[in-house]
Amino acid sequence: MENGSCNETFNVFLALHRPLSIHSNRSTCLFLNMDGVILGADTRATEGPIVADKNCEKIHYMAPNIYCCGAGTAADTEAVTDMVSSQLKLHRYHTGRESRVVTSLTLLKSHLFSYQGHVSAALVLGGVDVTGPHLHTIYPHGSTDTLPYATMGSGSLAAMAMFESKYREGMSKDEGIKLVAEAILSGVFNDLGSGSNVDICVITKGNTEYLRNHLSPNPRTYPQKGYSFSKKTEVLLTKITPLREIVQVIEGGEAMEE
Amino acid sequence: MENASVDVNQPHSMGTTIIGVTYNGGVVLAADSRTSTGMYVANRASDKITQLTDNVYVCRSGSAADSQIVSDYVRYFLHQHTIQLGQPATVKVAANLARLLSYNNKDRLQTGLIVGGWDKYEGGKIYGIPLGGTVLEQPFAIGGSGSTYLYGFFDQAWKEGMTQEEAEKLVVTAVSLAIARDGASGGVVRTVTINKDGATRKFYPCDSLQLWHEELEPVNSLLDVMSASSPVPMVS
Amino acid sequence: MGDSQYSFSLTTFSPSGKLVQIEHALTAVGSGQTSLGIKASNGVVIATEKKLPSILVDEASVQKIQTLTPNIGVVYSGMGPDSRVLVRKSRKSAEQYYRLYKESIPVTQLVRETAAVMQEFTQSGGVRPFGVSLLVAGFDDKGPQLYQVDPSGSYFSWKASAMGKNVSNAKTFLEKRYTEEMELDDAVHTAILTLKEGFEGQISSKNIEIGIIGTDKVFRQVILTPTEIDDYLQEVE
Amino acid sequence: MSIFEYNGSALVAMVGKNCFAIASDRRFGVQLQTIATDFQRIYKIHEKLFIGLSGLATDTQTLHQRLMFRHKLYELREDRDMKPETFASLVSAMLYEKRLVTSICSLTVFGPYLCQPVIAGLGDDDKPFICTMDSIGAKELAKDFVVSGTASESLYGACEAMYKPDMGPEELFETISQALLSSVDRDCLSGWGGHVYVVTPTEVTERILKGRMD
Repeated sequence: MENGSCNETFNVFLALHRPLSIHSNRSTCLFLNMDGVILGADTRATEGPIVADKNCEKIHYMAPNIYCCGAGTAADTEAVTDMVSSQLKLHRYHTGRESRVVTSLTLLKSHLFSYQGHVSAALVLGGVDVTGPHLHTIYPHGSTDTLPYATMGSGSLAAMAMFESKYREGMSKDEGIKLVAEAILSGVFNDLGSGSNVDICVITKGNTEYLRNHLSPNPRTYPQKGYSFSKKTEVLLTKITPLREIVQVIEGGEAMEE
Repeated sequence: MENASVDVNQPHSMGTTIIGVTYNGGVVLAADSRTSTGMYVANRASDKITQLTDNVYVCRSGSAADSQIVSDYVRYFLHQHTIQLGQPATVKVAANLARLLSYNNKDRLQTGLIVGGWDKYEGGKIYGIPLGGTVLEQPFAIGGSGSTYLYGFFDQAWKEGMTQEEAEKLVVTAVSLAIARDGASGGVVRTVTINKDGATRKFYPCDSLQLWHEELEPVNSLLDVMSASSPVPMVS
Repeated sequence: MGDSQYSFSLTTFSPSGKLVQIEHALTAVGSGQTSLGIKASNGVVIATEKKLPSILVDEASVQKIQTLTPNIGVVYSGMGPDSRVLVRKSRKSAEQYYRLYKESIPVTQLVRETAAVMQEFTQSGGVRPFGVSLLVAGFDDKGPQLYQVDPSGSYFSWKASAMGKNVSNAKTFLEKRYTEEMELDDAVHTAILTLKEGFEGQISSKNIEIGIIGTDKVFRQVILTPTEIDDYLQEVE
Repeated sequence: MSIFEYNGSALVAMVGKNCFAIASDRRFGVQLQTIATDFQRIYKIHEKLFIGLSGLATDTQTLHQRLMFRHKLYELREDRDMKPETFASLVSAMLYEKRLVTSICSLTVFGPYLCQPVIAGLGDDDKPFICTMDSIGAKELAKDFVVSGTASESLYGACEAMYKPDMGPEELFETISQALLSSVDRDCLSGWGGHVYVVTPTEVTERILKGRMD
């Protein structure tokens, strides 16, 4: 995106903002036998060509029964999902009922539409409500789709290839998790914008399982011994400030006079 | 991402084929099912025929976001109108609401619509609402990127006073012709038939469509392409 | 409140230095149904009587105890409609706090915000003070807390308090029964006993409401099933 | 040249065992011209909470002033210090506020703060917390180290190689200092010495490092 396929102004805009772009494949959902939705995402966040975060969380909480995967500019996906989840919470207090997926969908799309694509959040919204399981995709301009399986982000092509070849109707929960994990992995290994671990979120009627780092195909390793620095850093000035002890004031003896 | 073809940040739009025709007793609306972002097919089974009321539907083309929000508003206004009136809204009212929104926001919207339906006063009606917010009452209307391939076909094939079966056959043929020639149209054909008895939705999967000049049989595995007899898929 | 036609405040000082509107608001609270709260060593209970104007009203449709955040609940005495406005505003400001800090709002802060709203309505143009007093029960890092907020916008932290029609009897009763070591279960028991003081008619699970918050920091409204409340009443006899 | 590179900066924070360190370079320049070599980029919020601001110096100072104001207000209102996590959320919210204003208006309105903060603090139970975010407030939490500024690319490399878990304060100081100094040596826009804070539950050690002056 940064390399010239878009016009000059847009380039400047990106350079100024340096958004931590989450480009990833986040994918999903199989209407399971057991009536549920599975969301998946990788955990890489990038800033241009730099890996900014190796283990970020891209599956955002919307409501106890609704979660949302976000691709695009990290600050936007985070802000927009947080904002809508708070609106949903207030709405739940007022109505005393479980939130519906369509409510979240409408809130998200109308916000994104009003910013005409400038809030760059590409979302996969999934959840189970009183009307059953739902899966939607939401594009930055505010259009939405409803599908039995969906992918978003830079790894979406790789993930969609897996879904297109292996998705069947009425898969079981375990088959579903396996397929979603495979789809994410195909992004992790074949798309440069995706990487690190696989997060999964399984939502069924009355139950949500968030499997953080369900798979870690690329574990973090640290040097065992580390470096021994032959030459110590030259310190010009040292100032040590002892921190005030938190003293428990025990009352007793003379009482304070008022 | 040198190749802009899969830039997912492009607006989500529907290079489309949409059609509405009248027949004696009602209307038939039809659309393909491809939604694309650049060259990537974002949804191969989308539904571009959206319900507005029990007796009015709309075919959407152009920016997906814009056409969705316009039809959401029209539906909302029509529901209000229906409650206040105490009877179903006419197709003309629906078309006029869509036109007002399209016209008043023409500098911000990229969407062309075909509104079609049936009401007891005027029977089956088709209204085309192209980009600027004009409204045109037409015996048939075609829209979207695929429509360029269909004008001549419709001049030849559309007849006054067709039966429902003839009309349905005509639109499915037309959409399949456009799918064959237009890269931005594809997938399946979806239709809705609206007449005095209500609305009936139909779905024609891609393997049920007629094959046109040099089109290949749909296959489940790419390996089958190699063994296909005719037409020759790839001549090296 | 700007240039509105009613940009003067309806709450103005009388020559004796009183704000009569606020005193009237307190009278409205005083004639409302009795509510009370008790802070126990490991939690807080709030309770209220729920007398309905007619037996024909569906009692399930009336909720006098409300949740503000997962760990804060509230009950009112006075005018129900006014309380709903405060509940809505409080929930909203709790949510705003959460969105800013990603941390749930401390009880004192929420009480302060709510009290500020009530104060604003004693000074702004074109409005009248709220005809309610609130008892706010919460549990946060600072432990169990119970606050009472009045129409003037003043608020205090209480070990146990009561308000509404039966306030003096209830307070006297609470003063007698309250101990620092009291645990939540005893507090619920005491709350029901206090409500029974001066309760007109037979007390039952249908005409009182109870909310508790314990060390799990989750406020639960009407946790007691009819049978459970009946059990407590049985012990009372 | 990006406006982020106008003044030049290098910032890094690392986690040790019950302690953390945050370090910056000391240069303040205008493009390639060095103006000062005793510039303060790391600010103390309270005894166990520090924020480093890289990027355009004018914005970092404005942002710092606003953050101090908000933190003092919080202290007065709530009678307690902010937890590092809470403070990070506040910074994130303040940065994102500026995002939406710019993107809706076609006129040039004041844009985002052109800086990338690094936050480091000791939380309850003396658990170290570090985090960084971009100029529009996308938080990035890390268990090991975070970096920002014009030298961030070399800092990533140095820290990836030198960091190991559970270092004590002394070893942590040596590691962060070596990482900082070696990284700024490959960045024209930052350097001229270093400034390191090592914070343990009992004391804060502030050191000025000697570095190349070219």
